[in-house]
Amino acid sequence: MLNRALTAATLVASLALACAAPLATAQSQTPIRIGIITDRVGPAKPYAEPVTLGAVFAAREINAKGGVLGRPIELQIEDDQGRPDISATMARKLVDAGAVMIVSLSLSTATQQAQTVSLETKTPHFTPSNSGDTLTTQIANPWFWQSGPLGSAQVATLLSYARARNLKRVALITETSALGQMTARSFREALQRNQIEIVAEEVVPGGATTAEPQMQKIRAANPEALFMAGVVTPENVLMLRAYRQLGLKMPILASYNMSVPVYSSVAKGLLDGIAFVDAFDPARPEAKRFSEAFRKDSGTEPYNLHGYGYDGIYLVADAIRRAGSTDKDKIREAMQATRGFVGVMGAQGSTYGFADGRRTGFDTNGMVVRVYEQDQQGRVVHTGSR
Amino acid sequence: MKSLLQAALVIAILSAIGFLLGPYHTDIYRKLLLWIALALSYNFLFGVAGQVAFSHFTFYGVGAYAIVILVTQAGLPLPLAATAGIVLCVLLALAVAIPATRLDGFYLALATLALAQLFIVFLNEGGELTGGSGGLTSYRLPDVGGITLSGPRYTVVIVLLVTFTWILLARIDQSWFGRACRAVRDNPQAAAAMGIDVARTRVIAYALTSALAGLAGMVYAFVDNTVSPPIFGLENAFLLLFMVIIGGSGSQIGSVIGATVLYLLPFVLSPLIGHHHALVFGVVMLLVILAQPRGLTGLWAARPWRSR
Amino acid sequence: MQDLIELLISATAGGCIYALFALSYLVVLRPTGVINFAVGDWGTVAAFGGFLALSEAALPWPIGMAFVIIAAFGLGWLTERIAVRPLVERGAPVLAPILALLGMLVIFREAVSVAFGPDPRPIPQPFGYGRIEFGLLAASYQSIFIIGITASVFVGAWYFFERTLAGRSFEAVALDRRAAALMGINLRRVTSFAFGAGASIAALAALLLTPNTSAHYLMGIPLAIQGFTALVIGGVGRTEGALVGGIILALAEQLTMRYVPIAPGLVQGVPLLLLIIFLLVRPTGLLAARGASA
Amino acid sequence: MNNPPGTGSAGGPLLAVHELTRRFGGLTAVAGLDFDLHAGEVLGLIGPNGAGKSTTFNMIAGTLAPSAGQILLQGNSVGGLPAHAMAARGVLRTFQHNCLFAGMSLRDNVMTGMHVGLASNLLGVIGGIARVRTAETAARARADELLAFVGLADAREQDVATLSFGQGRLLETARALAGDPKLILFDEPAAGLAPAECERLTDIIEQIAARDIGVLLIEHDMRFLLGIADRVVVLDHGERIAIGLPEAIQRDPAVIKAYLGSTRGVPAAGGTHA
Repeated sequence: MLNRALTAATLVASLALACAAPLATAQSQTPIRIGIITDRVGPAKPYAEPVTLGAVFAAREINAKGGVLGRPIELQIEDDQGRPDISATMARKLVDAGAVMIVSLSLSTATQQAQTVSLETKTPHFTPSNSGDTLTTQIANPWFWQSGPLGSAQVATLLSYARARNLKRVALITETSALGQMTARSFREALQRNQIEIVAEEVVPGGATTAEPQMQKIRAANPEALFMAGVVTPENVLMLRAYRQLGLKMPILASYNMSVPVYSSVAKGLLDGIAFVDAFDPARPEAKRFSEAFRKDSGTEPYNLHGYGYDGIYLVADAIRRAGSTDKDKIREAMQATRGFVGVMGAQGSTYGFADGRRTGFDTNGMVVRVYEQDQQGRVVHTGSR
Repeated sequence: MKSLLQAALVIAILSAIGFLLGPYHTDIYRKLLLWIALALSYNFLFGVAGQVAFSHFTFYGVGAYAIVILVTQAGLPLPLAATAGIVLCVLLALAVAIPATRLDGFYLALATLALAQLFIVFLNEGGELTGGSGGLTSYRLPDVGGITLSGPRYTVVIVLLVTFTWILLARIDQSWFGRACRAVRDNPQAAAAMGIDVARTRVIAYALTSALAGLAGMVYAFVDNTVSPPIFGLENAFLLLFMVIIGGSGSQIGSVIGATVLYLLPFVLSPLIGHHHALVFGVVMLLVILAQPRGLTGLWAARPWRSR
Repeated sequence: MQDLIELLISATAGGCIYALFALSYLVVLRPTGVINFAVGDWGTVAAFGGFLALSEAALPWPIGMAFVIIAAFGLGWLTERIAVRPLVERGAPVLAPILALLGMLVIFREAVSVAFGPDPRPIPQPFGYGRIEFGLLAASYQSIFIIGITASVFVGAWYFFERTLAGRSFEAVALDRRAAALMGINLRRVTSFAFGAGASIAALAALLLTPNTSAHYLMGIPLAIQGFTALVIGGVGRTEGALVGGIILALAEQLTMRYVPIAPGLVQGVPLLLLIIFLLVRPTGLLAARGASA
Repeated sequence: MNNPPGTGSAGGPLLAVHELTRRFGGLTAVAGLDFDLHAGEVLGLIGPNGAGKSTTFNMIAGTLAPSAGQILLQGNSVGGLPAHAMAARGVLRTFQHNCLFAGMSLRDNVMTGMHVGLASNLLGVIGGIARVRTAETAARARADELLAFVGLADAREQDVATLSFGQGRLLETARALAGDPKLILFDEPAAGLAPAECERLTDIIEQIAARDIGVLLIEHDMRFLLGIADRVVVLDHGERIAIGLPEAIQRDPAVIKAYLGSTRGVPAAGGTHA
């Protein structure tokens, strides 16, 4: 029996070694390698795909303008399948391959696990798209930054927008994905801090076929407004449908997930009047320029998710430029020193920056509120969280 | 004596690899070994004892969370925490298996399907205890006997886990208990007529393999020093089932091959064909079963050029 | 009170979806003994078929629906030819086709993801968002539509299995394949028909559901699990077991959601717990097969 | 080996059945059945279809619990014990349709039959202690012996799928013997066998009885049964209508009436043992 074990062991060993084929990296004009971890087959795929496209476009643009420090940027894109353990494996792969920076565009939990690698290997690690509040609080990792719109900033923006309504009693609904849960937690905490009573808090489980029981409870609790923290489209559609079906009338204040354009087709007829947070103001000059350039390049219309990836790569490139070298320590310092970086995302005039040792870079005052007009995302009606 | 020597040799070779590989390949290697450990024990449950259960990753998670919580939050010493974790796995396994294995058919499958989902709900709603959807992180393995087990040394721990699992299951498989399990799988009625207590055999097989999954989970907890709910869900449970099937259910070497092929497939294919690797996975799976329901080891046994 | 009735109707409609998936399992299980976990992904493929027929081509609902259901019959037939027949004819153990169908499940899902991308796609509402309110009665048109269609499918299935010769031949095949062959029943034809019909039923269920949710490439597995659960709750012995099981499951889910006063995240665990307890108390399912006690 | 009825070779009977009754709903399948069986005796149980033979068989094998009455094994009440407990007490059986363990070799099939004798603490197995290894080695040798006894020694490494139906029946017999039986129950052992195979089986059953093991047969093949049984119990509608030597049974008018439902005599016991 141990003979077979021996055979098996040899087999595993030879396969492991076969996969260890070294990555030849010697090139004439050595590019600066930036590693990207994305999700190509897992649950984050619908979001990771456009963000990655935006990142790839940004790298092409930067290289067309002569690159960074006179060297081109090379993106090494790895697929973590939306699985946290593989995300950490991919982070190691990127570090081994000589990436000076890891950019995570996958699930929040995957980014979390990849952080154990960036912390251990002292590699700058950045996510321009994850919005979970806990990424920078659960693990004290000085090598990690986040510039996605945090759940706490989203709810602050919504509350600022609704200040005139003087909300006292509201309902909160979400679904069971990790990010949906994290976002709901941020919402809950902010509402409690503002002494707004949550009279009904509901969860629609993944794969549900209806949200009517949850919406009935909300109807029975009769709140002044409904906060939607869900981030998974089919479940969000169920909520909207039940809202409409049960004849609910209170205003809906939704997380930035509702800014994804797919709702215009899958929730047709259900969207009119919904207020949602967005980090994208189409009227902002930088955003306009980006949209035009992207459209010209790929023939498709970009939206906010593309913008996150685009800004992410520009922000990283900027830090490397200021670091003046590809030394990881210097890049870390330069990342932390980022102030007033202007991207395409955010309200007019808002910038990214990691002031006061913070590692969350989205301008807390830089989000906007937009309202659906029929099935189309309308103009910006409110800016900032003050 | 000879078998002891062979075991030592296997451990030495597998550990030596751990010292030769770079960080990336070490990481793949460690996680592959963990998948192999899981596939071996799941193979015993599914392939040998014939029970369809979806709770293997639940016990993997129970082990992982238990040791982290007991060491970091309850402050127990490591050996005590590990023992308590195993006891917890066995108790939970008995609570599920004693009622569910009285019955034939797919009731265990359904009960464990429900258990697996319930466990994820528990992890997400566990508050401070489980860290909710973000899980637990920022902890370290305490030193064992004054030795810091990190880097390649931790790979040795994983190698020990895999060889322990292999030897234990191989011994059991070739004993009266292994024969009883196979008999129960093939024909419960005939097995009972041989004096085999069918329910008891099923319960022991389920509890034993669940405890082994829990043990593997404890080792996993310190690989990335992070535990979070997505690892322990149904997706991975299905993947594990596929691994055992592809390799050839009922065969230990088949489980090793199945786990190796399916775990490495995306790493090899992803750079070549991008996200289509999941489609290739399905096609490979179908073709292997169509060619030989006993998986890759069955294909090897039935190879046409075989000399008779 | 109106709330309760409204919820009962909507839960019954949800239960009908589960029941149809359970029936899809059952139609295949009866003559072949094969548990086909790919039912959910038959639904996925059909949902995207519905997207093409109803959203893209904008066919009228009855025509588009008929088109998708007929195409799904072909899909089921093809599934059987590819993943089941070669194994059955070689005398492979019954687990082999179950596993091969798991492979088909992955292929269906990934093929849809490659062809349509990761974003959900809309299926139009046959009746808009219309709603009846009449005294205590309150319900959406869609719910009533779902319940009506499901009821007629089950009446048809019941009639087929209990009253027609062809349906009886399903039963005969289930009892003893060799004896059935001796009786002159064409095993191949029965098996092909079972898979075709199973896929058509799954397609119907998907077309009834997706106007509420949207077509999504990951939608299959939850539906397969819920349908399987409904099947086991109801018991595999009787056709109406699938319906009863589906409705009980949906009622348990939705009534606990609505009325059990515990933390919202934990409420979803209650039906799972009930399920485990139910299995312990009543392991053969709610409706035992006739003659099973002898 | 031909012990006269009622006198055991060593004191009381091996198996005694008293007032054994089994009801299914309103239907009484077996009603107040009485008989006993001695070590080394071959007892045949016959009757027309639906007479209650299989029900009786299953109650003694432990797959059905009696509704009333007693089953005594060496004086101890064993009625209602589950099948595996009956096997542990030395009551082993064969199946009408062979129930072999597929995917195992012949030897492993026979070794599975030794479960009761081999089962020990699992920790000993895991630890690979000497006692466990010795027991395994001994069991393997004994399995080979039993395979030789039924004439399958050459095929011992083969998979059971390679066996013919008749060989399967022989393997089942060896497997039942592996459990150190006091009593073996044969469920229609001659069904589906060719005449030569029948003869071979008759021979083996006689040798088994010669080892002081009790044999209970239910059988349709009268020629086979009457040729081998020491005594015969005849059932009809769940009741015993006759018991006695085969020759007497063949002439019993009640048996002729019930069993054949006609005026033709019971076919004479033929074959090798007439």
